[in-house]
Amino acid sequence: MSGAFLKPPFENLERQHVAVSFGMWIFLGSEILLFAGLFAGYGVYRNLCPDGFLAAGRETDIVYGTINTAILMTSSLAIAVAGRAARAGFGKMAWRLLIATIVLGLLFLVLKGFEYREDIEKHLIPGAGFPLAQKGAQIFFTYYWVMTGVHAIHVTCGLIAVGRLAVAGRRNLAWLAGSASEDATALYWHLVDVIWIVLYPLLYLTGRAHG
Amino acid sequence: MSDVAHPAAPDHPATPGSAVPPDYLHDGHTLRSWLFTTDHKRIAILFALSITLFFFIGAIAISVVRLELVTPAGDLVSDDTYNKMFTLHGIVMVWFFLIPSIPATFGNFLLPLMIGAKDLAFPRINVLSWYLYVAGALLTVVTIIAGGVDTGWTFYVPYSTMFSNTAVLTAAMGVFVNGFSSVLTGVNFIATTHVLRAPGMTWFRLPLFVWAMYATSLVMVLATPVLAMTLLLIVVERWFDLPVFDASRGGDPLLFQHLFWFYSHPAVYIMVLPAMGVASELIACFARRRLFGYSFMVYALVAIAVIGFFVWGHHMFVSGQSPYANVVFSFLSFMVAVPSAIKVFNWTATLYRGSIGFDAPMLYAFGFLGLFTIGGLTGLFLATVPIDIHVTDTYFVVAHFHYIMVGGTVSAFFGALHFWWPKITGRLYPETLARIAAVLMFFGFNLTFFPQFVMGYLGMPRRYHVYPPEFQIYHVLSTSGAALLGVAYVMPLFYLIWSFRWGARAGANPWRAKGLEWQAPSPPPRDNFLTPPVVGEPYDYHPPEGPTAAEEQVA
Amino acid sequence: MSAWRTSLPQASTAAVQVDHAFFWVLLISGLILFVLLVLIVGFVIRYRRGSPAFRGPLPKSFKHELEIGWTVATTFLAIFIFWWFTAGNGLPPRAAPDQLEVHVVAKQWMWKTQHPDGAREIDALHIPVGRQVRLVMTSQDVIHSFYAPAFRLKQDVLPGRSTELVFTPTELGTFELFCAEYCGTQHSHMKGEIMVMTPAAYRAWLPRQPHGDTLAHEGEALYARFGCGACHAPGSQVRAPKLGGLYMSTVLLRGGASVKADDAYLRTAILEPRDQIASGYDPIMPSYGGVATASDVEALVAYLKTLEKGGEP
Amino acid sequence: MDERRREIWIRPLLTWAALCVLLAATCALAYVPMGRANLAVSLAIAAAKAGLVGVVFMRLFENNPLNRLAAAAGPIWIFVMFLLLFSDYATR
Repeated sequence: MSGAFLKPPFENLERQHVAVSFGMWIFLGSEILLFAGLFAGYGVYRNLCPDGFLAAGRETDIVYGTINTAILMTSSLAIAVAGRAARAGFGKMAWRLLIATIVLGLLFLVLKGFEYREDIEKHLIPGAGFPLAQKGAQIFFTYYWVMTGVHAIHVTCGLIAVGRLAVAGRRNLAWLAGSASEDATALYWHLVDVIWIVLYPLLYLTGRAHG
Repeated sequence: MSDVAHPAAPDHPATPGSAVPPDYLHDGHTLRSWLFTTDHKRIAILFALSITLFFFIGAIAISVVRLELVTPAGDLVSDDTYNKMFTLHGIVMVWFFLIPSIPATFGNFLLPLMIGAKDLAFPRINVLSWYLYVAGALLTVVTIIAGGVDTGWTFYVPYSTMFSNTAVLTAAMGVFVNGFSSVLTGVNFIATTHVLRAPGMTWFRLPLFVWAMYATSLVMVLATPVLAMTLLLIVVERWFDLPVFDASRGGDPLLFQHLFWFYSHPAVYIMVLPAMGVASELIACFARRRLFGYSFMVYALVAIAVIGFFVWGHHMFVSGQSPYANVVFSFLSFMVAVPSAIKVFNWTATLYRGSIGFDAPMLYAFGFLGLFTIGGLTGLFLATVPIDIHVTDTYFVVAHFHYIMVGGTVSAFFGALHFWWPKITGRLYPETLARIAAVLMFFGFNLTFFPQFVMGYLGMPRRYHVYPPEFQIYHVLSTSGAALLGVAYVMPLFYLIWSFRWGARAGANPWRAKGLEWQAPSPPPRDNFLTPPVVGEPYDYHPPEGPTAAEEQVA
Repeated sequence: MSAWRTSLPQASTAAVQVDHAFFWVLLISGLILFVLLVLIVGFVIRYRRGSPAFRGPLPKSFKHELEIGWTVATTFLAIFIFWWFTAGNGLPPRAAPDQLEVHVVAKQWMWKTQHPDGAREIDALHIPVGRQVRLVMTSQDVIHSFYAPAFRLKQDVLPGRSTELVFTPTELGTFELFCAEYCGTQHSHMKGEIMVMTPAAYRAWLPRQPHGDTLAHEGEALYARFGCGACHAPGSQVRAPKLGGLYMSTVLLRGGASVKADDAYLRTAILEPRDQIASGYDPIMPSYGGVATASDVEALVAYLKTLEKGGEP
Repeated sequence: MDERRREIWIRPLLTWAALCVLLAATCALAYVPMGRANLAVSLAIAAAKAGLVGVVFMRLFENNPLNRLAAAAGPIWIFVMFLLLFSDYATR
């Protein structure tokens, strides 16, 4: 059965698994540095304009932010258990959990959309009509839009990857357990969750205790 | 085993009873078989063709610049055109030639062969990486068609975000997309080196070229995404008018420079580490000598890659960065000089008691050694804060980085091209012509760039369309050197194409070199090796212990 | 073809230092290059293929001692050069008591300078020899760089921030001024001249200038034009901080922090008034970011610096 | 639910519960005025959460050590980046 999952240039399945998960980890390292470019700017400006950042931080919607954090954490749980189930031979359960992951991911994006609409109604887009006057408040919101936007693109890519697993796994439940793709996709999805876990305090918890 | 010539292996040593697989060049002749290939060797060829095209685009741009500078007045092209030309030269040469030059071509072709693997770990990602390069390259072509961009390759804000009215967006997006090509190549190389080494190929038996690729990949994977994000922020500020670096809205233009150089200084090592790997292979082979201090060479490569991340601030000594940060970055910059110096010493020591041949690849390697040394030593001037304050943003800096990136990397690129040409095509190039080109390149290069050190120290600022007439003699020398250099670059184009069709057949190992790639046929078949390669000690050109037969006689 | 430049005047104290450092680093790196060249050429000749030279294995002592030796030596040399030329000279010089402060505003593509008494120049700077000069520079648009090769001085000029150059000219004459940071289409035309004069000639030159106003006077006029007094004047209906004696005093901020009212603070207070709000006042002042140009802000700051305590505007 | 199924669920589910507790804690602590410590606390909790996801969900300690090396690279490089970046901003 292992032959079906083996791809050139590998000669045994175990080596291929090691390569795919290691390759994905290296890629995740690269992804972390992608966000590091944003964290650096956020850190510098938070240091240069603390008041603006604290004031602007209070304007984000903590309810959406917190619910979305919980949703992504739960989806992470779902795909983590899906992998364990697939490897233990519970293909059907693994497949259902993948669907759950997709549903939660979509829910995240939908809520994010509602949140964006609310932000736009509150004129929280830097430029004319922006409600806060403190220096740096507009820059906070630039980072808010870019960070959440880039993250949303990652969620979308993750959803496509998980969707691909679900489609392929539906036809062949054993494939989920044997293919290295499941592991790599799950790692990617977890990273999307980890990034959000870091974004959450930066964007939603900032300035809540002040003013 | 002493230095005895291997009997030249036949092109296709057919084992009885089995059909010989076709070599990779003849494994399918349709366009489709090339564009949808997953063979690392074919992808290397695709990359080689595309970067050659861009090399000539970049060369044409700089020809306009050098011709303009023959006279101190701005009489050949307008200032606007001049600015667009040096910008185009920088963007194309850095991102579409130098960064992929050795890794994406020779790295792609040789890494699996050198470690005894059939292919890279992720062949489909490898071809995706070429398509991303093409996408980025197309955006650059769109930029040129749209009238060009005039920000300089550094895209400094606020000029690029608020003042330039040229095609900054497509240029930045082109570099952004191309960045992912680097990242994917890097991921592929690191994973391949870890998991696909042939049995017996331990870490300290890897050829230094493989180590160099590994160190380069590390930089590609960890530095490139920061550049990608920085360019994205430029797009956000320019296109959506959201404040990021705009000082009038609380932003800090220096933050851009920090983020930009966080990538772009290590990027210099993306360009030069592979060249160091190539030089190590060539010098050991043509000196017929085990590489001196192999393990130090490895540590030095990794040290350069890592310390290279800590020195970016030396590009910003006059930028308004804190003077204390200047001192910190100055110190770290001096530290990165140490492993670079060790490498030069070890190459020199490798020549000791060697048996040195002067084939064209070795001439290029000597060129690399000399030019890289000068480039490296002038780095000491730039790491010294008071001197840097005077010479930064002058032709001194221009000369310094061209000595590293052109003198070093391009010399090594041509050395590699000649050395592995027989492996890639199965043919030998014409030796005499190649030697002439190599020597011409060395002299042309020095004539072009040495005068730039002098005029830089005398105060000639860079990126100047018109300049004080007292500098004219230096510019005339420089331009005439560039003409020689141009001839030296075009010559190989002709004789290599000629040899591809009419050159003598090479055999598997024309140089009697010791790397695993020479155990495969030339050109190699799809799966590289006909029989599993035999792994020995690296650079086993000369016995490490014990006297040779000749010495025993002397005793 | 005109004269060929082969040397650069040493027109400031910094120039002597830089040339001194340059000479020594050149000597050290030249020696290293020379030794390497001798070794490489020597080996190439002696060990060319087919020569009768001895080619046995390396002596045992050769290996590690040599490698460790040159690693340590290179490290020490690098640290030594760093310590010698950067550690001591990397930081800006101390201010002299008779320092001459000149304000420089860069814009695409010209240099505007203004002397303390108001003398203004474009693409030129006259300074007396032997007296320490402090240039306070800012840009109205993109990043420029003030580069005077004869003084071996360079400093980027940034929008929204001021940067400084402190130097002492030591030689009489006319010297080049370049913009060294690429700043757009006519970057290479953004040049000027620095005229170093005797102190007497400088004193004679000053009053003959298209004498604008002193920076502080100009600031006073702007103070009136922008109507700052409507709120900041002592008898005003609106409660706003008093400005007399504000410079270099300690300001209590809302929230308990305190800050020293230096140049940067005053500049921010005009451009971004809601950034740091003085304790006890409402954040009602509008930003003058889009109203006052970079040179206006410099003038206003210069004016505020002249106000004594109690000597309210 | 048989024994094997429970085994699959138990560790991830406990981790998820811990993540939820941490989320509630960080959200509540954000409203407690602690001055500059607010940021430190919320980032420390974020790091703990990220660590839990990494170790349990991403099985960082069950797979080969190579993956841990790759996982460490990102945070280490971010640390260096901030250290040198603030060598400028903190002394300007």
